[in-house]
Amino acid sequence: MNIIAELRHDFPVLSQSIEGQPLIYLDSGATSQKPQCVIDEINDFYSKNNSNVHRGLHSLSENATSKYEYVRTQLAKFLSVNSKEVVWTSGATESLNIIASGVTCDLNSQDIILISALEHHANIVPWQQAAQESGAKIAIMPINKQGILDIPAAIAMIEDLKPKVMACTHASNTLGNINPIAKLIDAAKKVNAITVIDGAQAFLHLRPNLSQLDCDFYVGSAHKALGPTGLGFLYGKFDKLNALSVFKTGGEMIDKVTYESSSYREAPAKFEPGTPNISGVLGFGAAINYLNKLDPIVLHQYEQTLYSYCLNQLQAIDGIIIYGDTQNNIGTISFNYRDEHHYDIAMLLNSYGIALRSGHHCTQPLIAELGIQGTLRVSLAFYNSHNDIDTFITALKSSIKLIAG
Amino acid sequence: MNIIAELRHDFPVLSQSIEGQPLIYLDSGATSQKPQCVIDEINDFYSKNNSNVHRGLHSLSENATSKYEYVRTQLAKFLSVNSKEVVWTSGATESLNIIASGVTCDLNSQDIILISALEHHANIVPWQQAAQESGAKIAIMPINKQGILDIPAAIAMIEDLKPKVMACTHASNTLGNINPIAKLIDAAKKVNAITVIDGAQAFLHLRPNLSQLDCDFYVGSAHKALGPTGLGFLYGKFDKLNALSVFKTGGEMIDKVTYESSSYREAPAKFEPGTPNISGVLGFGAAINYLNKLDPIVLHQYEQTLYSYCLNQLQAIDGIIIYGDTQNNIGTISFNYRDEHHYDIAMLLNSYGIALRSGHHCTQPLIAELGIQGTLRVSLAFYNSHNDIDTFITALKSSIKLIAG
Amino acid sequence: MNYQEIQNQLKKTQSWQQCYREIMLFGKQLPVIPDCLKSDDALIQGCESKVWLHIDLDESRGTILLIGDSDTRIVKGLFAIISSMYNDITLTEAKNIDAYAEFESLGLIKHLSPSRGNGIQAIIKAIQEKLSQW
Amino acid sequence: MNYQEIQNQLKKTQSWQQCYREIMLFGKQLPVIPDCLKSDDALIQGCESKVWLHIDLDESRGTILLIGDSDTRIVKGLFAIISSMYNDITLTEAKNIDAYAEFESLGLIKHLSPSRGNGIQAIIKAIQEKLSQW
Ligand SMILES: Cc1ncc(COP(=O)(O)O)c(C=O)c1O
Ligand SMILES: Cc1ncc(COP(=O)(O)O)c(C=O)c1O
Repeated sequence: MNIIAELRHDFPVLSQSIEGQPLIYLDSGATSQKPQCVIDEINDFYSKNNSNVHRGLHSLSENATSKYEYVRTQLAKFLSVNSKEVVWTSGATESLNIIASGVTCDLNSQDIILISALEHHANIVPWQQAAQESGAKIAIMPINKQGILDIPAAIAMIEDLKPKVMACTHASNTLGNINPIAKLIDAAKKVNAITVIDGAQAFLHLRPNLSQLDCDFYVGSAHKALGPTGLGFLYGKFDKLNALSVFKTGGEMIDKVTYESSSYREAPAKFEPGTPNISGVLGFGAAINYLNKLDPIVLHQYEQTLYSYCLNQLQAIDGIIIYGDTQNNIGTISFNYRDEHHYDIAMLLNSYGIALRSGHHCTQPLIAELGIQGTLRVSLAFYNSHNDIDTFITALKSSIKLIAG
Repeated sequence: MNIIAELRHDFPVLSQSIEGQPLIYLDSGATSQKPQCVIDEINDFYSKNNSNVHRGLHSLSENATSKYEYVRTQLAKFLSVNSKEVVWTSGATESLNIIASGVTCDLNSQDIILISALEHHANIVPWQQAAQESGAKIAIMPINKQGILDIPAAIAMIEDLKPKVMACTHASNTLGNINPIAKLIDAAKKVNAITVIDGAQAFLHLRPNLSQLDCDFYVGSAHKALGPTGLGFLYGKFDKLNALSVFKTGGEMIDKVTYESSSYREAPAKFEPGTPNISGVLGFGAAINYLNKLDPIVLHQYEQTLYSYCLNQLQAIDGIIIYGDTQNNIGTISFNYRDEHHYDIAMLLNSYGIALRSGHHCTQPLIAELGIQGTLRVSLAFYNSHNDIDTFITALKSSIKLIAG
Repeated sequence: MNYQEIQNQLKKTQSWQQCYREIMLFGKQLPVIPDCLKSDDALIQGCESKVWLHIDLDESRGTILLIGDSDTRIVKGLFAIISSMYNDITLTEAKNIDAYAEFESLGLIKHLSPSRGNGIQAIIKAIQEKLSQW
Repeated sequence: MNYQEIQNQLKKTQSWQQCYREIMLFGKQLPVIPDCLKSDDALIQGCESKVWLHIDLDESRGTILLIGDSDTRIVKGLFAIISSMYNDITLTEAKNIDAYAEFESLGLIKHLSPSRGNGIQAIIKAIQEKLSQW
């Protein structure tokens, strides 16, 4: 545990203050903080190696290209897949758009797109677009009152509806629930559904092994996993990935262009037109490096300990309502206090230096399903400490008192 | 001029070496170098303010959001437009895709999309996609043998064909030609064409005043204008911009999402789903700040002096063939030496520390039109010096000797 | 409560918490508005919290009347502050109010940040637009 | 020119320029190939420069035969180096050649970088694939 406590010092933001008080950052689900090595890597790139990639014969460009492509192999290794199956995107949102728009031409009005009731808008709206263009229908795998995916019902839906696409989040950004996606993927594969997993929240906490999970597509965002903003990834089994129709077009992704027509290169190049987010990729490489040096089991245990510690203290406060699955959770707690508006509590907490998120968390359908307006959300990462939670709980109690008073 | 010579020191990469020799960076057309203030801004964001935008009530997020939105107004001011007409994208390539895909539903098989023979693949392939989906036809405004747009012919085409879209680059990335786009825009507006200008190369050198140019759309990339990678912009006249169909969908761009359907927000939000490239935007803000402090006329004169200096010396070498418009040029020279392959010369130049680009520069149709395989391309920026050019010319002469020997 | 009193109250606060407490108290003192006034067309766009706003001109007295509510305590309190600025003054005086500057001088300008999504900016804008029509 | 000689020549070079000069000279010593062998199906994919490659097995002697050309001097020279590695050796020996390691030891590994787009990597891969079929 002491080693983990040291890790905190790798994250310079964590020594900042808010409103004159030490910052307690409990909003890692929105974006994670970045270790110094990531910041240094970006700095280094722009100070020493800045150059475009895949374009120049000169050494600067060659260096940048080698590093850029090396990070692709790093991420592929982290996910246990092949590097030509990894596409760089501008974020999980773009990755999901590439998939949904890429399969649209294979959908028709008889087809079902099956998603869960826990999805982020990024895994809903692109499918609505696909449905609208193709005539396919969207069906929803239901949750229970607590906000937990009803697995028997979900599997029955997969078997009965035989969806063409089954898209589900690995972990819920709002509730933290870890979905048993292996079961869903297995069932979906039996009916030949294309399986799409949104790993935006799970990637950092669960380090998925995609060759084991065996899904067709898996997406994530670098900024939620210690990396820079403006970068995400799209993993796809090579044949399925390469079969997607192109999303954006332009330079670098083409083979030959004449005025009449163009031919495209193979994946991943096919999906990476134009100048990519080079510093983003290099920074993410440093983040993966950083993660590779830490024992995932130790980190996971620590995060779970923090989570339980926070959960127990919250549960002990009279009037606190907690949503979601508290057994299988990445360390995210959504809650409300009686029927107080989340906005007021979030504002008061901010005055104590506590940064957490409030609202619908880009999951309006889920929030509506739970019959509420929104929640307050604590989302933890391994760089949080027990002291963070103590400070938060004290501030929460004071805020409640202020409101009640 | 002395003040300009000092500016060079703001760019840390320029003091690097290649193959043991001082780096001479003549590849700014591929990507510009970044001044220290841009690097510092990114560093600061990740070290002090890192947070997601538009999502949190907490101070960190509020700071990040204010800064992020402030840069939008900065860029809008730089372009002399309204800030709600500026969309952040992942690059000029994405900007052009958003436009082309966004107007596709308004095109039909009677329509003509008119582009020039000088376009970058990013301003060709998205239109081919639009043409393929809508049945519209692409027509090409021709160039003469030297590679200069034939303006009378282009205007005649606009008047005769009455294109639905007229898309043209402000400056050619391969040849450096500055196209007289004001004339083209005027002609195109008379026939009610949608006018799209690719400013990826022009933005830094020409600082376009868009309220004067009065085009409907104008795009650029931050990384080509002292800013970070992974960021671009799309300007559109508000009504035309807002009328484009959405490109990517997801969080933040929506107003209301139910399982059944979603409603979108107005531009620019409508085109910015998901977490944006926040550090990219902030870094670009620092770049714009930096540019704002420099007198554009002085910079332009200096760049033109450098350009002439380089051009004259190149022209004095027996066997050098130069393409493009040498009267109206942003400071980019494409050339070959006799029938030697550009690859060999680029490799040799690299061994002397000279970084320039060779090949088709993502303009295969232009290169084919010129009847060649590719070119060597010097692209200058204000941070280059006369010494850079002297070193380059000496290295070029030695390379030619090596090849001939 | 008039605006002068509000200014005095806020000046006395020594921490953000005290300040919020006062703001929430201002909100509590607003008259309770009937549910029928909380209609969708009275909703202010662009707020994470809900804000309902009605603006009327009391033609006989030449003053304006603001009726509003929010589902959050803080925004309701902030609305109470705005409302007090416009209370019992003439239309011309109302048009001259620079609510942003007032919030600035109250030390509350942060609450106008669009990212806070609380709609204070939208409320002020709506009032100013309405005033300009009279 | 055999591979041993090439190694010796390159070892003597003291600058990149000298090294390139040697490489280009190796290329010049390659036999000129007839235009009909520069066909599209002999083109190696993924090169900015053009590289044509033919690989044959001399069944009587049990050795392999490489015929190739490029429109650039340097790539042609690099091909000459590869070709010399495979000259006059048995199929088994050929299969055991680690061309990457050889380029590494020649100090030329940078030329295998995919971003250089010169197709050296593609040439080596094509040869290895062909060999594995025999
Ligand atoms: C004229 C022109 N248009 C578009 C682009 C595409 O820009 P990006 O690669 O930054 O998307 C470029 C970049 O090379 C360019 O030079
Ligand atoms: C579960 C989930 N999916 C997708 C996204 C979208 O990620 P991004 O905004 O980085 O594109 C998020 C981010 O909030 C998320 O939590």
